[in-house]
Amino acid sequence: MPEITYLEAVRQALWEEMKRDDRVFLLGEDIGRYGGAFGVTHGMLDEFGPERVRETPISEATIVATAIGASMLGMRPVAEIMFMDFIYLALDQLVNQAAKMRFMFGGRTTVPIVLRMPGGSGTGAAAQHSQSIESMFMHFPGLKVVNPSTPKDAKGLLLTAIRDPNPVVFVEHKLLYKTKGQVPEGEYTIPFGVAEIKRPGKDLTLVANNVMVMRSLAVAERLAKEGIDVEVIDPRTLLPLDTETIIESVIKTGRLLVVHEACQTGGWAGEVIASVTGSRAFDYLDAPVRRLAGKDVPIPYNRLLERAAVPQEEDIECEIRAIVTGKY
Amino acid sequence: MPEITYLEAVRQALWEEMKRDDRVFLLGEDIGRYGGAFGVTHGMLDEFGPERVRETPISEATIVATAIGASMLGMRPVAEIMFMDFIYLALDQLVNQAAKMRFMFGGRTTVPIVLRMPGGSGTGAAAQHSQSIESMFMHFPGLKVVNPSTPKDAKGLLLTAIRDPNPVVFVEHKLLYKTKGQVPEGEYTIPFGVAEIKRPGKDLTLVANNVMVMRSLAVAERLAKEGIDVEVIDPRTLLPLDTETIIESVIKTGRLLVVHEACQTGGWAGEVIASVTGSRAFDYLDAPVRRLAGKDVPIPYNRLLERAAVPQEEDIECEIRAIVTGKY
Amino acid sequence: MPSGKLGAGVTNEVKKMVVEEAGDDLRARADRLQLSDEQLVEMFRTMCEIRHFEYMADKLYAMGKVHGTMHLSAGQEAVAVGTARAVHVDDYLINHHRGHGHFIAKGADIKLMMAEFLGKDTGYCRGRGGSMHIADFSSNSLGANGIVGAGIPQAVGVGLALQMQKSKQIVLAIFGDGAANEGVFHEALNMVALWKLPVLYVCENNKYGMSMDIERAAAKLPIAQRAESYGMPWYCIDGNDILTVYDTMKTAAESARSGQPVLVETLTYRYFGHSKSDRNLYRSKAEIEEWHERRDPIKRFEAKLTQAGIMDEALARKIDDDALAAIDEAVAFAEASPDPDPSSLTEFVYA
Amino acid sequence: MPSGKLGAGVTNEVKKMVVEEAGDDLRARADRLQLSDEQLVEMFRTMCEIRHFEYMADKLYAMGKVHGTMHLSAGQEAVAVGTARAVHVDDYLINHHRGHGHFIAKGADIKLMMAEFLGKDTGYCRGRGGSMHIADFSSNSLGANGIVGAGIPQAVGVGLALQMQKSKQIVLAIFGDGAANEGVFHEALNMVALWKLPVLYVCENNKYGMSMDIERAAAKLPIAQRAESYGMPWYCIDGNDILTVYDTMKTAAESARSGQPVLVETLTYRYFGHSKSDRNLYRSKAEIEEWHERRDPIKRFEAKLTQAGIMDEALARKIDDDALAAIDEAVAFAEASPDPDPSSLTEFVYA
Ligand SMILES: Cc1ncc(C[n+]2csc(CCOP(=O)(O)OP(=O)(O)O)c2C)c(N)n1
Ligand SMILES: Cc1ncc(C[n+]2csc(CCOP(=O)(O)OP(=O)(O)O)c2C)c(N)n1
Ligand SMILES: [Mg+2]
Ligand SMILES: [Mg+2]
Repeated sequence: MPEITYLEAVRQALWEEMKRDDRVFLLGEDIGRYGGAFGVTHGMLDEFGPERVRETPISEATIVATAIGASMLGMRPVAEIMFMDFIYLALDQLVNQAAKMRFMFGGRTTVPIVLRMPGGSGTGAAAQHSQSIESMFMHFPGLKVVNPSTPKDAKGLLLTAIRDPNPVVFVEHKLLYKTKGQVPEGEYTIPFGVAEIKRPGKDLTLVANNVMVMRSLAVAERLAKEGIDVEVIDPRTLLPLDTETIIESVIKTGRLLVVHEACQTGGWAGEVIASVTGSRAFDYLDAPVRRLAGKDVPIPYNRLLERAAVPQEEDIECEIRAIVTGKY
Repeated sequence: MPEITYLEAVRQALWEEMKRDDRVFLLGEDIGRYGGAFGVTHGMLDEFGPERVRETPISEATIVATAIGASMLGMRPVAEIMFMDFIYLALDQLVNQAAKMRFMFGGRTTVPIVLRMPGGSGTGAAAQHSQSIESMFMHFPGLKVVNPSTPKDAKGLLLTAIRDPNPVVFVEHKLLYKTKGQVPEGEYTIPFGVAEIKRPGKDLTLVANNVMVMRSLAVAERLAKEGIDVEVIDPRTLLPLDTETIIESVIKTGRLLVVHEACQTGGWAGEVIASVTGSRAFDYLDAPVRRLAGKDVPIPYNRLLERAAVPQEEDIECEIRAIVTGKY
Repeated sequence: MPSGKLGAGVTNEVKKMVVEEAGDDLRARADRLQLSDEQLVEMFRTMCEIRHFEYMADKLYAMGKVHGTMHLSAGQEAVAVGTARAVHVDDYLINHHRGHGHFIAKGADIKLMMAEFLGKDTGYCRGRGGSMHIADFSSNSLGANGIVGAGIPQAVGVGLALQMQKSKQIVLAIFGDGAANEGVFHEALNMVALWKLPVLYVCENNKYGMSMDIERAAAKLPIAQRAESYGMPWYCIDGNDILTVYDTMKTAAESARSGQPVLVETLTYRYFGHSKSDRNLYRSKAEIEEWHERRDPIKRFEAKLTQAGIMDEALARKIDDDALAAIDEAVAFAEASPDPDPSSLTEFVYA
Repeated sequence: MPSGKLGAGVTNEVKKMVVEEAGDDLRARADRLQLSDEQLVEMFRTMCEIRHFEYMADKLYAMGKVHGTMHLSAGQEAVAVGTARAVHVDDYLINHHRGHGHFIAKGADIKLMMAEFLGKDTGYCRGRGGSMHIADFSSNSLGANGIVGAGIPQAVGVGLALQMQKSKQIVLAIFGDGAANEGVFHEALNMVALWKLPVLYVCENNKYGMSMDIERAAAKLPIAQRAESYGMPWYCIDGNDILTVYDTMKTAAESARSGQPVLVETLTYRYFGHSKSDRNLYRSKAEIEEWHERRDPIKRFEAKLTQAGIMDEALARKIDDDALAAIDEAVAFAEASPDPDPSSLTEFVYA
């Protein structure tokens, strides 16, 4: 299998799907010559032209509304929101409109749009360009929320997203763009609602998303040498959320730790924990279920503060040790 | 103590604070002669004049931005968002701006604004006028989230909100406006972050907000006759959240049920449950911790469907029985 | 050439809300517009139907048969019918919260509308949407909206799709004077003008946004002149003179079809309160009567049709009676219809 | 009377981005504007300081000393200085992401700015904000913004507070050509015009919003003509001729102070890429050189000052060297400053 970056995987999915289906088109700010703030769509303007790689004025609400309107006429728009933090400007269109339309209209229409948006800290972009708000979207029925952590998942899930008849929020992470991984030859898709056990283990179930999957796996490998066997699960899609895989794992390990970069209060760890502690897995729990998440602060500019604001490998390691040794 | 409605309690707080502090002013749509969609500000235009009861064009983002700008110059704006669902239009101003400003600017400014907004279903207003999204605001550090269930709490908490130096989201509920309750004579405030045990009990800890407090209390009284003794806790403010009171209660009862109207997935029940199951209370749990929440659907128009979308007394009763009898 | 003025600021008249209807007599005008007597009479009939639908809705509400709110368009019938007849039947419609008239004018089945209004499973939205969210995708009615102004930018997407699909259809997007103050109005008008999309924007200026007099909400009038910021042609016309509406919309629709979007402001008036919570404290009885007496779109059209001998007193009454009968039938159908089954609650959240 | 044209559409010139600077010679003009030689020289000095600050920022970034992004304003110095000198020192400033120049012109301490830029605890925002969020409340600088256009509506609130407090101050709100396409631009301009607030909006049109040429983003130019929708006076001027900027802003500021808000568009150009991620693929070398060679605001001002005998070659060099020295000092201060203590992370979330 060829090795490519997460960024290339996203571009490949867009590229191949635009070749396959001419209803698919891209819209967003600076996605043409500039290639988008992170270069994801670089080269696509020359390949597909300005109609299908449509650059817009700086009008986020209308970018999303444009995708909605076009989708109701059978198009398959994929909009890029340059930074996840900007989606607030378009949230009425996403939540009051796209997410509710099919239901309000009695199932008589669908709104097949995809909104790609990079989230996360680590680049010194400060409070308005670094937030992780994937948890928020889970609270809006009608939406689907995708959040890949590897090139393989990114490509397979994006193809599924574009073909899905519902509005999909596709969350990318800035720090993952340059990470590499193997991707299957040829076309493949990855279904929504199917978590992947990135590393099997028997002592503790660790659920994490995007960058935290990478960090958790690194820690898990280190701890394995000491005989601490951590099972790392990546839900891959937060909505629908594959609670079964997590519950099964907890029944096996008896311990649960959820790790995410998003601020702890109101973060998706709460959803995972409530699903587990309200389930049959409750009787198998040997230890308090814990979460390790971003501090409840806006992301600071300074490098040291920024680093301290979200879980790092050492924090994950320390939290795992505390749980397995029962010390906290 | 005089008995007044929840609506009158909100108006009294606004009225008295505007009398006391001339930096306080109201802004919003149709809050003058019309008195607001629910009549909360009725009569205030005549009392305070159009400068301090300022009606705006239909421009939600700028209503919130106007409050922010004025607050930085020492004013104390209280903005009315006619329906909670409309806040999405102003979320950039509320989250990227108001909530983050103090932090981004190194503590050199404060943004003392209050946004009042009625949420909730039950009036047949359908999907775009009935949502309960108080949980969402908990995920935004820098904000405070208030959610009173009685006239007494509404008045005391609103006074605290207006005097708080931080941006406060003050969530009202349409179905509570006409409910009556006793309110202390004279000025009083209620601190944020202090839950109230609305009914003490020993068999199960039930945490609920706004309308669900009323419904849960009714059910608790009925079940008391059968010897099922439910402790009903109203957090009153979701951010800050008084987890200590809840944890203490669970340590006493060994059982936890969280009830809210907001959609279950991503709802604030997850936050409460994660806080409890990650705490010392874990060792005292005798039963899976459960949540009873709104279905994951937009609010439907039809009366029967609308009723079925959110927890009713019979649902609460049935869930409590299931937990105490261990049958689910 | 439409009788509405292109560009030129009719500000003063608008400020006074006094817009004289075009002088030329009905017959001559109808001939120029190539409208047959049958078509004229059908337009009258549809206006009557809308009027009766709205009064019936109000009545049903008063009878406690409606759970929810509603926004009635009685008084604004000429805008709905004049516009709908000026565009093609397969053109798209993006409607707003005060949209009953536009749906009926576009040919919606009033039975299914009434059923939706009463929240029945036989309604256009299976009882899930109600008055504020009626849609009929089978006839390219893309739905009303409960969020003021939210449909305005969606029209950009519909127009863009039509352009990309090389279609000859246009999209008609309706909104009110108050909606024109939402930010998306600006974003959307800039984009449709920039991309030359087949969009016809119609601003129904009924003088108020809820209780807010337009003069307290907009820094400069008419609303339509805002189109100049984007180099877009605009009209501000008497929205209660159906032929002026028809005439202007014909021209505007053809412009949109050829890739030049247009903004048309129609001056009209709403008879009922804004919604159920309205106590009409912000406007005078005299003003309301003035519009009923001197500017009612149906009375004015009826008078002209009879003057021109196209319709006599008796036919007028019959048409009106038939319209009312049709509404009664719709109510009967709706009331006989079942509620949605609560067990179907979670359907339609996802496709 | 300012040399910029009031109202009248300078569209064509703008489209070609060719705006001739006012002809009259410096001396006469300075006299008319009552600007002393000292003031003129100070303006030149400040422009040099801004220029050096931006080049130093770029250099520090290249040296890997900056963690984060930045938006440099080199090339736009005349707008910042001409505007800042035309308003009162205690007037309020709402800045945007490309705001270094405006802060310096308003009198910010470049040491504290540089410290913030390097994320140090001694910076204006204690290292929490960085380049995009510098604020100095002690001097009524209400802060820059990372969200394009977000400051535009906040100016409504500042203006409203000033009006309610019966203050004689105004608020100056800066934004770019791209920001003018955000919906809040429309909402805010309507409100300041409607409420007659003391707001002076300055649109720095540097021809691009990131990589988006203004002609591909706005349906009609100049941006400033959009003010007519709200009955607001507007100017579109040569933003690289500092006295044209000063002159126009004087008039505009007084108008705002008297309750008539104004929108001024300043035509200028950014020398550096949009931000660190910019590879300048969307504009030609020739275009960039053209602006450097023929329209540089500092060179133009320097030439006039020397022609007019207000400054000689030697003084000019000295001023420039002093400015650079001041920047070096700021860098030294910043580099010697401590990082914030990670244990203080959660401070400042709440008051
Ligand atoms: C975003 C938003 N803000 C406010 C409202 C409440 N509201 C419903 S209709 C209305 C007035 C709209 O005025 P206009 O656009 O003129 O339409 P009209 O009702 O006069 O036909 C308001 C304020 C809403 N539904 N959505
Ligand atoms: C709401 C929002 N959309 C997009 C961006 C990304 N972005 C930052 S600056 C910029 C260009 C702004 O152009 P303009 O307003 O002309 O200012 P300039 O950078 O040219 O000075 C863009 C698109 C952002 N920061 N905020
Ligand atoms: Mg109106
Ligand atoms: Mg620019």
